[in-house]
Amino acid sequence: MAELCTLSEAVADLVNDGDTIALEGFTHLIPFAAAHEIIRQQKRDLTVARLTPDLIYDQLIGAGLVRKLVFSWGGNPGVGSLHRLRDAIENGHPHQLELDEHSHAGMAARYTAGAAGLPFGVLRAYTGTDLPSHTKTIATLACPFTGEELAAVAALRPDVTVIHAQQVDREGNVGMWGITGVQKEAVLAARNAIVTVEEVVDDLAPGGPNFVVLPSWVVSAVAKVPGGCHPSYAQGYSTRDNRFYLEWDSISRDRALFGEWLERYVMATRGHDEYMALVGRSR
Amino acid sequence: MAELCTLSEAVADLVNDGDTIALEGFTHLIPFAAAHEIIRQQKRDLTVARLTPDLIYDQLIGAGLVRKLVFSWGGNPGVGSLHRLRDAIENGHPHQLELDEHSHAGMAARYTAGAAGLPFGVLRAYTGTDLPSHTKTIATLACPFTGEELAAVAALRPDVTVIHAQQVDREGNVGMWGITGVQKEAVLAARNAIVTVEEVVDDLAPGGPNFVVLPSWVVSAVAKVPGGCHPSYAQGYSTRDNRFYLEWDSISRDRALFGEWLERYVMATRGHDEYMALVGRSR
Amino acid sequence: MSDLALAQPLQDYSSDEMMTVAAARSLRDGMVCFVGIGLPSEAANLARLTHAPDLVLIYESGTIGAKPHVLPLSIGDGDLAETAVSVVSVPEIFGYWLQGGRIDVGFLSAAQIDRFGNLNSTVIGAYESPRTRLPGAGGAPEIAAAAKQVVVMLKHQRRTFVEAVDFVTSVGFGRDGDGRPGCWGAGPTSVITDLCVLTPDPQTRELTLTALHPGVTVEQVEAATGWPLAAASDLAVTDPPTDDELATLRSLKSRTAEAHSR
Amino acid sequence: MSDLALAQPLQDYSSDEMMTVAAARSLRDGMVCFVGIGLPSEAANLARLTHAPDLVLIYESGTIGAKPHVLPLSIGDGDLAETAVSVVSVPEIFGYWLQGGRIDVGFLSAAQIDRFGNLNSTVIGAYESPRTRLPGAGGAPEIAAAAKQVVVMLKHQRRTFVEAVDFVTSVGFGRDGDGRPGCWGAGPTSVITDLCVLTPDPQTRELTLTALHPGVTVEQVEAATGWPLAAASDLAVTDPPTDDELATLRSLKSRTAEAHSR
Repeated sequence: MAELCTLSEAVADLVNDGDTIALEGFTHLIPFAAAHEIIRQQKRDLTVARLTPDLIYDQLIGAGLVRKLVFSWGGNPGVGSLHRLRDAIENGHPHQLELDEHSHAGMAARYTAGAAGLPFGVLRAYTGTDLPSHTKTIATLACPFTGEELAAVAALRPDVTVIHAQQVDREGNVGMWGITGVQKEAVLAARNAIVTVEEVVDDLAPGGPNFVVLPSWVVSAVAKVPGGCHPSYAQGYSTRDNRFYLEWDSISRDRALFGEWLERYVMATRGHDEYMALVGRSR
Repeated sequence: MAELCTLSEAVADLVNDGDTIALEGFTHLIPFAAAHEIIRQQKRDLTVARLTPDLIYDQLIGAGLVRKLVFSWGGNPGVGSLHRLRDAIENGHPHQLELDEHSHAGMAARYTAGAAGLPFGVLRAYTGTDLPSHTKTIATLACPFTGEELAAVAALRPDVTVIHAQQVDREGNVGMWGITGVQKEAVLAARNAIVTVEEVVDDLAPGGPNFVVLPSWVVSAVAKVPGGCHPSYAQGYSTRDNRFYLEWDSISRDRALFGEWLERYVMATRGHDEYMALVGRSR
Repeated sequence: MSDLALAQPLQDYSSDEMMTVAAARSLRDGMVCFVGIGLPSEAANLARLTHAPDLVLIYESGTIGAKPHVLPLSIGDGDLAETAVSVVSVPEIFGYWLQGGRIDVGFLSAAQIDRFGNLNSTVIGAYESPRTRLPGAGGAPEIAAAAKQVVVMLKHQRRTFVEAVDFVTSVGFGRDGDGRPGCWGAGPTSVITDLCVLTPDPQTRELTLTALHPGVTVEQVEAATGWPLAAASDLAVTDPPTDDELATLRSLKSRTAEAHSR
Repeated sequence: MSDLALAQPLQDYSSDEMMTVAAARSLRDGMVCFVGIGLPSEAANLARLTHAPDLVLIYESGTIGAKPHVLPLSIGDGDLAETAVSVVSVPEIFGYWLQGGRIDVGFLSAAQIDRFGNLNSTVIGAYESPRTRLPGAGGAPEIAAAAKQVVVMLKHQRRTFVEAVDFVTSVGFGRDGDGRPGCWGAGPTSVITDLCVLTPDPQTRELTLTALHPGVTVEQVEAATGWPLAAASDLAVTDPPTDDELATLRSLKSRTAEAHSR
């Protein structure tokens, strides 16, 4: 049963050093506030899984908290590179980064298998590519009916999945809409799930297409964090801060600048409200 | 691209003798009108797939049009037996019926594999049961990562899937809500799909939870047939005719009574409007 | 027998009502319950309307957290969708929810059960040439395999409680009681009938008589069981239905009859 | 060159515009197109706003039939969800829609391409010790495998058109041009650059120069290609952009720039 608590409590209670965590959200609803809280609490030696590492993992990697990255596309969407990610892979700064690299289809199948209680997922994927020779969680298997060879990917079961959603009702049921990516699967695949939400409502009410409801009893903790996905967006509540994504390119490109940004906007803020005030997006 | 046409045209154009057809709908939205039209047009030697054969396949089987039944639960929900189905299996009347028998989970995985372009689906199923020794479309396979043994089921790819939905918009996009069962998967697994709808609308508008949209271009033909799911129901448009399900028990139990019912309500009616008027459910 | 029971008039209830009440009591509040139509649905909704208001009912039609106003006649009644917290597809309900290991209790019934809790709902006689063709598996095999525990509800009759089932539709502890290879859940934890409660022996896994409903004798149960029935030494007696349980059950059933006759 | 082209002022457009226009023209109305961000999205939306109003755009974020008002900056812009016929999950878009064989054309780009249309978007240098780490696969490997045909859009440069890609992220016809075992789609049917169009030779599957954009010479293309480039004997010249194509593209891009600067 989902407990309504502060984000700081949820991260302290549920995220441990050495955990495999998935902070999901496909461009939309990326749970940045939770990542910042993980940085504030200096959870270390993390394996972090996400289809698109995005700025959120660029920050975690740059902060030196990540041991291993499980992913499928690591760029700054529409802008360019994730420079902290590249610095880790290309130069081992701030330390070496282990990779478990897939395609989107493979990552989606891995979460789906995890959610469905299966040890692996089957898909037509990776054919003719060099990924299987570098990624241990890819294998092949033959169809028992036709003999055809297909790809298999190992189920992904995070210790903790964190997502940001639009709404939670008084009973703790979570509602989200718009582009919902792999969030349902990532939550159901995980041992524990933390959800940050824009709003607590009496009754869930979809504000757009593709309404997804997660019953209270599959969520471990819910924290009300309006704007908790900035610079990503929550459809019906906020718009994407495209300028932030553009500006990140120069912040992230420079180790010193990144360090200053992290200190000022994350370490020196006591929580998301202070962060939002500082980036000029008070709500 | 979905063409708006009459149900009679859709069945004549798309359903052929010897086809594998799936008329899906899980208690809700069962496409009875389409089955009646298939009977009127005397399409023969059919393989019919459905999780729950329900009255709809009891009628097709009793009408002598079915060679093989692919299914997982063949009862009259809340009432008892499907007597035409039983008569075919127990006594070979009106002729022998070949069975391809699964559990619901297995059938769902078969349609899902078909929709996803895979030759088979993987699941934890059939463990310790006698089903695999009678059903050729069940096999086992080992996880390439853990060695664990799991069930595999062959993909199910109907020649034609038929469903009933609440709405179609002017562009041919189909909208349905409420309990939607395996309909999306059954449509996407099929070579062709026929949809009967309650209403043609300017813009699709969900009248309940779980709104599912099928884009126009995955549907072959759409026919407006209000009440086309009677005695099943369409949430927001009609209620289940429970009395019909109860009365079916005695109609179906007796070969002669069934024959009279079929002649009077299906063969002698020129279409669904006449059927509805006759069963006293004019709309 | 508890104090509560002493306050009740005895035998002011049918053996079927006792069965439903006993099954309802096996559910704790907050449990997640995968429910079939008929007796299981009746018991689960009785529990929800009495001691377990936060029981989560999942029907295989894809309705999660349904709170039906009356008992559904079919697994896909509109009432289930309209009162559910979430409605999902059938592939999802079996994939993410049942197979995903999220079900605390699965309720099952069947036409035959054997001493190791294996269930038959497929066929009486041989599969290829059946004497009686039954509806078949539905969701049962995977409920039996994946629910953390399984509660079986059956009327106690010799033709139902058989030495060997004609077909294993849903596995209990296997034909020879060897266990449940490849299954996630614990299997049948109790079999609740109109006469008694059977539970598997922790060592042998054989169904053993552990509680009699009020007024029922061991001999009656033995006569209705098709194998030599083992009985626990410390045989309990089920508390009879309370006034509240009976009143709630009867009101639910009469509301249901009224609703479905329309 | 068609009559249309003769009516246009020559060179009143950039080579990038020519590339986008040529790619847009490769899409027929009603096609189902799996689109990535950047050049592919620009070309697909230009087609939708000119000759192919019923083009179905699918973005990997799960938006089916999106009709964005401006070019999305990210694959998950709200505009895509709000204008889509249907929005589904990421597992579903890759499972039922791409892998299900429902995509007519997949658009791809990359950092490197070789003569057999194999694409690299993973790494320059060795995988374990890269000179330049690129973003990686995203949806590309399965688009390359499953779309009925693949159109590749790339700026023509010697460091991009290489003898051998450092890493095969998405398969064209294989490192040795041996074919596409296990793939459903036909593979790359054209590579559209800012200089020309290459298409695979029907026999050898090697990318062959088949059309030059107006004003471009074979020598220019050869100089920008890292392998000895085969050229068709009947080399075509691409029709230059029409006024309508140019005006539509420029208006789309200025609306886009304006929207994203907010």
